Amino acid sequence: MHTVYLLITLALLVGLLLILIRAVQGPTVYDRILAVNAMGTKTVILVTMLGYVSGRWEFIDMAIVYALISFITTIAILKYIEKGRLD
Amino acid sequence: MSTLATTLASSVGPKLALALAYANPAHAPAPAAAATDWLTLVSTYAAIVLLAVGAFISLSGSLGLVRFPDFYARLHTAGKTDSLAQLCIFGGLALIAAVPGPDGTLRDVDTLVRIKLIMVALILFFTAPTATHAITKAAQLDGLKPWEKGDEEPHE
Amino acid sequence: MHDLLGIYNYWIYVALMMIGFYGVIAKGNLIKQAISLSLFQTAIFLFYISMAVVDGGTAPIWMAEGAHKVPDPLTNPSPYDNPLPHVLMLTAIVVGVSILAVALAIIINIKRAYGTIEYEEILEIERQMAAEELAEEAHVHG
Amino acid sequence: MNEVLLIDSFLLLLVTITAVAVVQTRSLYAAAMLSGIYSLLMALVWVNMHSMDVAFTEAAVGGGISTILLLGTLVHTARDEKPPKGERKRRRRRVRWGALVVTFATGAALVYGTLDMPRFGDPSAPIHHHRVPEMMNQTVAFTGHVPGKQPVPPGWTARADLQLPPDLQARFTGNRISQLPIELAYAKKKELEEGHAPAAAHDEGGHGEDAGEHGGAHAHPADDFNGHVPNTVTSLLAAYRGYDTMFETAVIFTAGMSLILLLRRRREDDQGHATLEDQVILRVMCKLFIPFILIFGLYVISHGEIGPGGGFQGGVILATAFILYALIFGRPALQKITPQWLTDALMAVGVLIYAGVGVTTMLLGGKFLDYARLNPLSPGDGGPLGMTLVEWGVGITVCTTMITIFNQLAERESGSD
Repeated sequence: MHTVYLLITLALLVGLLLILIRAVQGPTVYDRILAVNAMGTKTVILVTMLGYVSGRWEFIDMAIVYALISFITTIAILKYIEKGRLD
Repeated sequence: MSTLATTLASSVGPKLALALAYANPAHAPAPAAAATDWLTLVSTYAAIVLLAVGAFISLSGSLGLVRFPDFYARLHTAGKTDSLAQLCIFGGLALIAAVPGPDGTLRDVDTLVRIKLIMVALILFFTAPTATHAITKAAQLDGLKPWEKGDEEPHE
Repeated sequence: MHDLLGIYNYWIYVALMMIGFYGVIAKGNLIKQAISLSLFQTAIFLFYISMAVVDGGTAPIWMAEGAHKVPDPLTNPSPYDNPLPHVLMLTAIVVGVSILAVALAIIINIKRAYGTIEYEEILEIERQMAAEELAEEAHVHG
Repeated sequence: MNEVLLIDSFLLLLVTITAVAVVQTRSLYAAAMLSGIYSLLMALVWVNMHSMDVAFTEAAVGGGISTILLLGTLVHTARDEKPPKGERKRRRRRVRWGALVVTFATGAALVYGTLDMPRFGDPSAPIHHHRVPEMMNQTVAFTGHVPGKQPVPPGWTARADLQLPPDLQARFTGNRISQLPIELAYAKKKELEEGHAPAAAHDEGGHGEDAGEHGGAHAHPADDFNGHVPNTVTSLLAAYRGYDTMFETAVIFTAGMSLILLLRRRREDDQGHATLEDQVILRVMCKLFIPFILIFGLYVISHGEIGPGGGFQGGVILATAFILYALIFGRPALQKITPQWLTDALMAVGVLIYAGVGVTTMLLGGKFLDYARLNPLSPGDGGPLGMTLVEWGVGITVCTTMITIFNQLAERESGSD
């Protein structure tokens, strides 16, 4: 089982690298936002997987925080783009 | 160079042995008799299948994010595959009965952990499509045109 | 070779820190400098946290069932990672965001005062102002 | 190569790419987003290094708050970095050679310094051997090599019928009581560990002088730091480094104050505020999620001594709920539920709660932040109570300071476009 977790973690990490390429490359702003958003989802999964790899599932609390926070960041970026202000 | 080889061998060896021990759930050092019953076995294999499917979907989605020609196409790969992949992976993890702890002994997974896993899956299931929807709406209001066949690669 | 395998990740931290350092000293934009400063900070956090890692260790939260193996006091003092760097860095992160916030507030005020956040332009404006002041003074006295 | 190092190498590769991109990009706005990604990756690195609390903080602070703060600043300033003068004509990216040389020289010096470092994960590194084992053992005392709460020592129940804490009573009657329950507990523990009887008998009402020799009445046990909770990070944070954490909270409070002084305008601008209320899906989702985020933040604050989490993390999570509300419904709506006077006051109240716990323990006869005094009848139970109170203080300050910082940075200058 441990190997399975490790392999899946590595696969997700490769996915992270691909998303990062898109985030760095652009070309439009929206591609970057999309990459940030996808990165957030991947990170949530990865945190949980890392918890299982190291045998401590207390990490799951952190996954919840990531899920909530990355959503808020996306909303803030969108509001900045759409309205040009945050207040 | 030989030092490196010895280091690698000595550090990989025990881990490898451990990994092999857990590769087959039936051979894992079970803490209780219940761990070897058929329900645990079936759920473990189902979990492995779900995890593998989830990882594959997630990886293919990431690949699409790089390969697809324009923003709207990339949106499809990122949004849809991520939702399905996270459902598969969290579902798979929730099926697992016991996890090898840091010292190698199996720890039984709490019900609370399962509930939290399902909670994370639900949160992502709601927030990720909402975010994708908002991004699309913003892009469309901004006047970003979809790419059509024959167009050049879009540039900033 | 064995040593190199053990310490190469410190070099990555040095590289990260130097990327932040380059941003601070080479970039003229104040916001860019603030972001680079936080990169620099994170490299330091990384350095501390990586010192806390013990081979085969786990997160320093006691496991409820106490199933973890008892440490061998000679080789491995604890089955858990060292919590002290974690504590130091935890507060440092929150203080770091406070510093970032104050820096950004100062940048906003600079923008209000000078109309720009480019370091070189601010220097230019300062120089002009000083020159005007000198001219004024010469006019009054002379 | 173990799995920690394997995943670590991969993540550090990603982190380095992101860092280069952050410094390289001309668009400040892309830099802000990339720094958000950088924080997410960094938090993953910390998860991989088993540093749960730091990852928690980084996720909440780096991924959430600082990106929002950077965006709030970009509203007031330019969206792009201006290219240096020479570059405008030639359209080529100019490298500053002087800066590059300085950077490489510093980097080389630092790399030379790392050659003396212990290897990554080396258990025999000095950092793991000086004082830390004692602290780990005291966090949840070992009894017979099994971590768990220390059993109540025999003899202390005789004192349970006392109306006042022994020290306070001693203060009224003038008799110094040498052996408090907590000290008895430590003496008993020492006895168990060393395997022989303590040097002196625990005579009640004995003189302080002779008790001091074996770590008795006046002195704490040599390595006492009063932590008896499962999460060692919280234990060190609130007890061993209790003063330090208090002043870190004060630093955050000061940051909030300086933002008010730097940016607050007396007259609120009366221009319209931007809301996202017209987007039905966003509005409904946020209404669904804000209560959940609030509850989760409260859970994280009050759960800090048992699992990952604590005042800093929980406070930031609470603040993000309010910020989300402001993003969707506009800042006036936020001002209605948390008026400025309330957040301003609560910023100070949090620090005062922290200091108040310390003063209370002093009034109960202990030292500043000596949590064991909070429950004089049971040696180990004061710690969790005191730490939870302290975490609440930290959480209140952090939450309200973050709301204030957001408010001040998002506030628009009246008269600008």
